[in-house]
Amino acid sequence: MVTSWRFCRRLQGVDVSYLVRDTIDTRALLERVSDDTRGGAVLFCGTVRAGPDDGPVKAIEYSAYDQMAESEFANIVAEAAERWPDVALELEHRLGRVPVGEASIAIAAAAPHRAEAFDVCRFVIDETKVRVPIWKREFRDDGETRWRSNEPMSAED
Amino acid sequence: MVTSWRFCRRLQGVDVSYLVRDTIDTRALLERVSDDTRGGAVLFCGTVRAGPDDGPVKAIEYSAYDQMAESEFANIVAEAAERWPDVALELEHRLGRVPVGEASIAIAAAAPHRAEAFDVCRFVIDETKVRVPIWKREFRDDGETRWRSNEPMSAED
Amino acid sequence: MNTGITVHCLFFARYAEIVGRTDLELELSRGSTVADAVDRVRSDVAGGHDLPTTPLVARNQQHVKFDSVVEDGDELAFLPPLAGG
Amino acid sequence: MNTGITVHCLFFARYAEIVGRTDLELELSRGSTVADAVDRVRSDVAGGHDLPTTPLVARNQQHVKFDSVVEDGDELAFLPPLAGG
Repeated sequence: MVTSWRFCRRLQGVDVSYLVRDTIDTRALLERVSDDTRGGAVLFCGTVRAGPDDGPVKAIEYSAYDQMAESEFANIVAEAAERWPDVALELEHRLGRVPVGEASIAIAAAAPHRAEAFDVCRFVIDETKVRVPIWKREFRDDGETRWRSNEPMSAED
Repeated sequence: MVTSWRFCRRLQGVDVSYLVRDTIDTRALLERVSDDTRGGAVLFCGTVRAGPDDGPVKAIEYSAYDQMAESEFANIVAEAAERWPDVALELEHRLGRVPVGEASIAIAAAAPHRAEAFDVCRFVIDETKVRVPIWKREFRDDGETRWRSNEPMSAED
Repeated sequence: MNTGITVHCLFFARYAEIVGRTDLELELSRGSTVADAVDRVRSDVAGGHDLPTTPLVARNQQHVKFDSVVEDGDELAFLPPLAGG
Repeated sequence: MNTGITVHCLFFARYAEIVGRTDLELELSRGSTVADAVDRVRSDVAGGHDLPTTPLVARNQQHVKFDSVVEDGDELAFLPPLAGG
């Protein structure tokens, strides 16, 4: 069974969730990973998109299997830490209704060498898409809603 | 000979330099590349480092062959735009004295699909390191200064 | 002696809409696999036939394959196609 | 008719320290290459022998190879190992 230590990360002695319900403060994430020994920092932001192929999207509502999502994020972070021990990593995924243009996920990685910071960010977003139990429902201008997914057949990437 | 249009980019009708002398506003860079059609944004920050192998670095002073540096940045941006036409890209490189922990360069790229945003950021920083005529002199706690470079034999990556 | 086991099934997002509920208790014979549990849900639960034949399933909050054996007290989560990120 | 050409040499960063100046005019014979210009600077300019034999050189603000022919009025920039980023 999953034990409680896997549900959240501790930050300066306080339990912090990877899942948040408010606007993600990307600057704070970047600051948390930065220090004088890490010369390269990479921030990835996934934002709610309303492109020409997306139709009249107004917002996306994210929901999760919260406990498992926290646990999978913790696993991904632990795997990254094992593979890239010099890299500092922070991430947050937003739940609830996210308007077009706002971030649903932000990942910050900093490392002594820039290649590692890029690699960690890509690893984390790629793993998130295929492992973390989060779902999204699109709200459209015409009042319709529809479930969307990361699968190749879907319009999302 | 280099013509003046290559020295700078135009932003809302105003000529803007890739080279700046103040703190880089990374949030502004990210905002300039973001729009509703671009779901993935990547920000790279190269910061002045004082790691265990770097010695007692206090600050780094960057200088440039300004006109050629602006021109090379413009070339890199144009090459990125040709190779990744859907990607929006902004960058700034700081000159003058930059204290440890502050950014010497920031690159922001946003794209409909995240892979392209990552690829563009890496392309731009990799090309910058090998093409743009910028130099740095390290100021150390003991009062010494020394020139550093991006070459493999140097301690920098 | 009772040879049956009970697993707790969870349904999320679109799957919760399809079956009209977020969880249920499922009785299975000992030695049943995840595949057996999915088959039972699809055949016995109202709306269950509208679930895919091979949904993503997590057992005790870990992704599992369909041939995994389930045990008494397990939690089986039926996960629609993921959309995080 | 004068068959010589004049190129304007620029020195940056550590190279400016080495030669103790940031620029100079160099007279060369027509048809000279970048390599010829570098040789002349290394042999004729005070401190020039402390420059590397094959420094990075930009001609009219573009990176060039050593066998490029230089023309009258060209600007040749002597670039120390780059350190941008």
